[in-house]
Amino acid sequence: MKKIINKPEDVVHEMLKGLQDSRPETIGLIPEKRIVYRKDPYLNKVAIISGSGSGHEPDQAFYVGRGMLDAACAGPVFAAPTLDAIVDAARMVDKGMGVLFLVKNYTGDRAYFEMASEMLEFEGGPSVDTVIINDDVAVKDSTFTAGRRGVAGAIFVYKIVGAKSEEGANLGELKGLAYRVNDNVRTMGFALKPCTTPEKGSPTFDLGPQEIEVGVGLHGEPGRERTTYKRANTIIKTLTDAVLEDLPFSGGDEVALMVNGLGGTPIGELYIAAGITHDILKNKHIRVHKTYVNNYCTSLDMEGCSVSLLRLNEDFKRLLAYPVDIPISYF
Amino acid sequence: MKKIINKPEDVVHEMLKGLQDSRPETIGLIPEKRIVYRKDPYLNKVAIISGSGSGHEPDQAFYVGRGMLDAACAGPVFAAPTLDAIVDAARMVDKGMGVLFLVKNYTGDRAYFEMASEMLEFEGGPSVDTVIINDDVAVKDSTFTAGRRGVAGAIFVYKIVGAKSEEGANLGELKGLAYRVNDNVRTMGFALKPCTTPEKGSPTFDLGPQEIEVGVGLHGEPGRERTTYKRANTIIKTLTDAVLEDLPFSGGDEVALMVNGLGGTPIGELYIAAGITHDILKNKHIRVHKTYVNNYCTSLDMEGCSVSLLRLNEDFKRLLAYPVDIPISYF
Amino acid sequence: MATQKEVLIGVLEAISNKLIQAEKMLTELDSQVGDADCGIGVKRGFSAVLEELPRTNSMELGDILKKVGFTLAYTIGGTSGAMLGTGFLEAGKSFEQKTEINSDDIAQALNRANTVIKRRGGNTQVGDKTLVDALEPAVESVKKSASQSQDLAGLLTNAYQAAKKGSDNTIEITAKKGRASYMGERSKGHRDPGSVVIYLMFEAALEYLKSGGHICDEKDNK
Amino acid sequence: MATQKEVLIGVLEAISNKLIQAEKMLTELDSQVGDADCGIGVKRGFSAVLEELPRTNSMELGDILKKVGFTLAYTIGGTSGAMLGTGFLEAGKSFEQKTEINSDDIAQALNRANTVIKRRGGNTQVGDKTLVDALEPAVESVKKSASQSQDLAGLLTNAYQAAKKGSDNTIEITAKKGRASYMGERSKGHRDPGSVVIYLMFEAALEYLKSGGHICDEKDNK
Ligand SMILES: Nc1ncnc2c1ncn2[C@@H]1O[C@H](COP(=O)(O)OP(=O)(O)O)[C@@H](O)[C@H]1O
Ligand SMILES: Nc1ncnc2c1ncn2[C@@H]1O[C@H](COP(=O)(O)OP(=O)(O)O)[C@@H](O)[C@H]1O
Ligand SMILES: [Mg+2]
Ligand SMILES: [Mg+2]
Ligand SMILES: [Mg+2]
Ligand SMILES: [Mg+2]
Repeated sequence: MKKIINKPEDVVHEMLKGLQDSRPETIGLIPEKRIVYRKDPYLNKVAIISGSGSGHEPDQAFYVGRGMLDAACAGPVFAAPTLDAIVDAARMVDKGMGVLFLVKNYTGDRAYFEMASEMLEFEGGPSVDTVIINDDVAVKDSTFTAGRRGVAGAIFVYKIVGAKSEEGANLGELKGLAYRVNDNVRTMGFALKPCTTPEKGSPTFDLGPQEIEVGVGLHGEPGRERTTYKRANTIIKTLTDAVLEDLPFSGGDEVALMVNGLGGTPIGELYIAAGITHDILKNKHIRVHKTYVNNYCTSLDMEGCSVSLLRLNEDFKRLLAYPVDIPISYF
Repeated sequence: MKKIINKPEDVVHEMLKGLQDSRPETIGLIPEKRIVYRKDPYLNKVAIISGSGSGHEPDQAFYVGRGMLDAACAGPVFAAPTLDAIVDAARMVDKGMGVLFLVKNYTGDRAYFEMASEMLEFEGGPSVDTVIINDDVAVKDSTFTAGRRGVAGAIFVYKIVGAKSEEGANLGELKGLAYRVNDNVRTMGFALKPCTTPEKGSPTFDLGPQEIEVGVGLHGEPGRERTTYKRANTIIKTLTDAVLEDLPFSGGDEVALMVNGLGGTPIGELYIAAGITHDILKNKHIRVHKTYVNNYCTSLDMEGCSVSLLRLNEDFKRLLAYPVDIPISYF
Repeated sequence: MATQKEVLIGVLEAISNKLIQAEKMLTELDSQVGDADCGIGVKRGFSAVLEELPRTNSMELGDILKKVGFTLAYTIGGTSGAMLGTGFLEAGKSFEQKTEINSDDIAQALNRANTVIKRRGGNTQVGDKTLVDALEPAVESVKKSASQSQDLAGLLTNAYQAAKKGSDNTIEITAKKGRASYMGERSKGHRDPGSVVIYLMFEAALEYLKSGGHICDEKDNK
Repeated sequence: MATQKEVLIGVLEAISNKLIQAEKMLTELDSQVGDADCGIGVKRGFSAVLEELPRTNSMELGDILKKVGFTLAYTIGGTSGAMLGTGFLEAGKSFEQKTEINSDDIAQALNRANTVIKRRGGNTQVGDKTLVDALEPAVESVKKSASQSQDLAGLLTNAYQAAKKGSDNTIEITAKKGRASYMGERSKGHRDPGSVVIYLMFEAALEYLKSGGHICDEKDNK
């Protein structure tokens, strides 16, 4: 395994240190707890916190800032943030209007956020509420599984809910909004190449030289099927169709499209995928209001991408356009 | 080879199509010539054009827009943009104040831009001038080589010159400014893993499981030395020291730092590198005014990164902060 | 004769060492059905426990277990950390105020741990292919042993065998909870790593006892 | 008896076919010292030439060469495209106004091509490990043959051998121009791909002539 790291167990700390070094004015860090928080003063808003295992960068530490998250709890690579970090973060960023936890649906993350909520209630702390994000359509039969996973659609939830929180909405309103975004977003991804976690040092799953995993999870969990490699038109159509059928989206809908890279796939290939999805949507008379193409929610160095569609309303459109000041940006 | 592509020979066209589909309001495309241009109306400015082989995305088609480039000529993967494209692009975006070509120092690119300039002079066309960017310190003895390569430092040149062009500077002023930026920026990179070009379908060079290429070029050209893999602290110090010694930078300098991913390396690792460089610079009393960490100038799916430092003055600082409206962005 | 506290700490040490050694195997199992980090997380958690244990000498029995629970919940991060953390925490709560415990107390503590773990997992049931598949049979076995006033060696032997058998059962079934459930049918044929953690704990306790770990038997306590 | 134009088109076709077939070998050589695309670019360029050639029947000799030059400069993109494009363009310019050419004209055209290529490359010299290492000796050889009034077969044989030898020389030297120069000493031991393109062109022309490609010999033209 060759990576730009020192000791595997220091990866998360050193990454967060680099983040704070790079954005000293706006980003605070509690290294022992891996809590990343907004340093700029803000008041009269509900605090928005998300957390999950590391390895999905820029999700979510790099989305901390005005217009998005107020704090992020970073777990070890692919492992949930720990109990104490969640509890401390909530106490730290609360401005008296309560805290909303935005949690992607994974058993571990849910369990820790639930434990944290119980502790905050028991020991006294800010009022907290939790919204579980589960936009992944790959896991089909959700009654026989841990349920749909939360994947790249989470970014739309952070973005829209974060913007609304800046407008002063209360905890209940934000919770309702988060559920509405989650209800209107669907995602499916695939992997060309598995990822390698620093501590394991070898790929988390095996994929033959001509195999792909369709519907892969954010941690390399298997998806709908393992199949042979196909050209982009075919793969991207599979993803887009799965997303379209699920909500379902239909002609006349206005959507935001996100083509999300899984970490190891170059931008150029993501734009090839975006072009293919645009054609499919045009054919179905679905209007793309805005296209988001980049690495938004990754799986370390996994190669592949996901396609997300969010059905829009005027409220969503306005909040998507709300300016953000977050560490991940080009200029 | 598994990539999100259809036919290898269609990669560049399909990528640019995806770009235009995704930014229909601001980006125009002439597909046959692979010319990407600004669609928003602008006047009274010198037009800024860059061009080079594709495969370095977001460089440079994704930097076309207000505050940066007015057009980009995309060549085939790793091959210079062709003569006709450069000539047509210059004619297209000129607003009567002339055109500045910003060209990274590669024999092929230089030769085509030179041929294009000759043609425009001969056949009549806008007045053009060219600045060659050569920030790569890896190629040491430049009298015995094609000279230093242009690498990620080019992005600082586009950014600063693009901003200044919006302020109405003339061709001569912009040329001078471009040279000043180039004179104050230095870069060195390394590769953990070579890239695979779509048409070749296999890695462009071989790197053993424990080898790295220090000073690698943007097309997988060899660098200073091939050595054994070392931990991040050691590798990043090698890069940073080479950059520091070259200008040289010294205590009291104020700099912009860019840690640039080569395409296949996740954001998290780039931030580890950024943290290491910050420590080195702090030790030397060099103040980092702003840090840029992302994939700015890549080599397809190559793994690795480069470190660039730009010595700042007040003018550069102001122009770096000038707002841009370019396709590559998160929100 | 060792005190109960010394025994508890000894058992916790034995469990920690055994699970740390199992790192590779657990991660390997997790890479078949999960995200290949179970061993890494368990090792991180129980290494932290090993560091804490020397500082627990002055604590009550229940507080020692709670400390272990919090340590796991604070360090593992993975689902196993939430579940094992919950388990030790609840077991500790069940020992609250007690300075001496007997088999019934052990059965009660394990039962409480199992109940809350199942709730925490989103209503996990035996047959879902999780650590509950090993834990619940072991708990039932301990309850039975306690009601029959079996000695600790016998109690642990039975519990271990029940847990091991429960873990074996996970191989042939389809996961319905946790990360493995995303595989659906494809999860068949692989053993659940969390279930291994459970039987290894009982195995470690048993080995500690057999190795003459100064376990004070029931009679001493009465 | 074929016209000069037919011969020229035939030779260009032969060159194109030969270079297209050399794709893999050229790319392989370029992956040793460059960016592994020389064959890909050359194939793209000469495939485009093959498509253009049927449309050149009505053109002057010089314009045909210019057309080839522009086609290469419009399609290859790599350095080889700029250099070969420049070469054909300048050769074409040198034929301007001519409807019949002789060996001296060929020598002059090649000389002009070589001169401008060297300027375009940033003052490339023999010994820099580029296509100039093959081209310049070939040009010198053609000049000599022309001055000695050798027949076309002899002229081409000598030119091919000179180019081949020049290409062979690139193996042992260190690159000072182009992408390979970044390798410094490490470029030693590898043949320059562009130099292969040059000798293959002469080889193709020679083979075309020998295969009875209806080359009108010198005397016919005088
Ligand atoms: N809903 C659940 N209830 C109880 N135990 C569970 C549940 N989901 C998963 N587990 C246990 O967690 C184990 C995986 O632990 P770990 O690898 O730490 O978690 P993660 O899936 O978060 O990486 C599984 O082997 C299983 O025994
Ligand atoms: N300065 C130069 N002058 C003449 N020929 C050159 C020069 N630099 C490179 N070449 C030729 O170009 C060839 C490489 O062509 P190609 O692979 O298309 O270029 P690139 O390096 O742009 O990918 C080299 O083998 C060499 O013969
Ligand atoms: Mg995990
Ligand atoms: Mg090239
Ligand atoms: Mg796991
Ligand atoms: Mg090349």
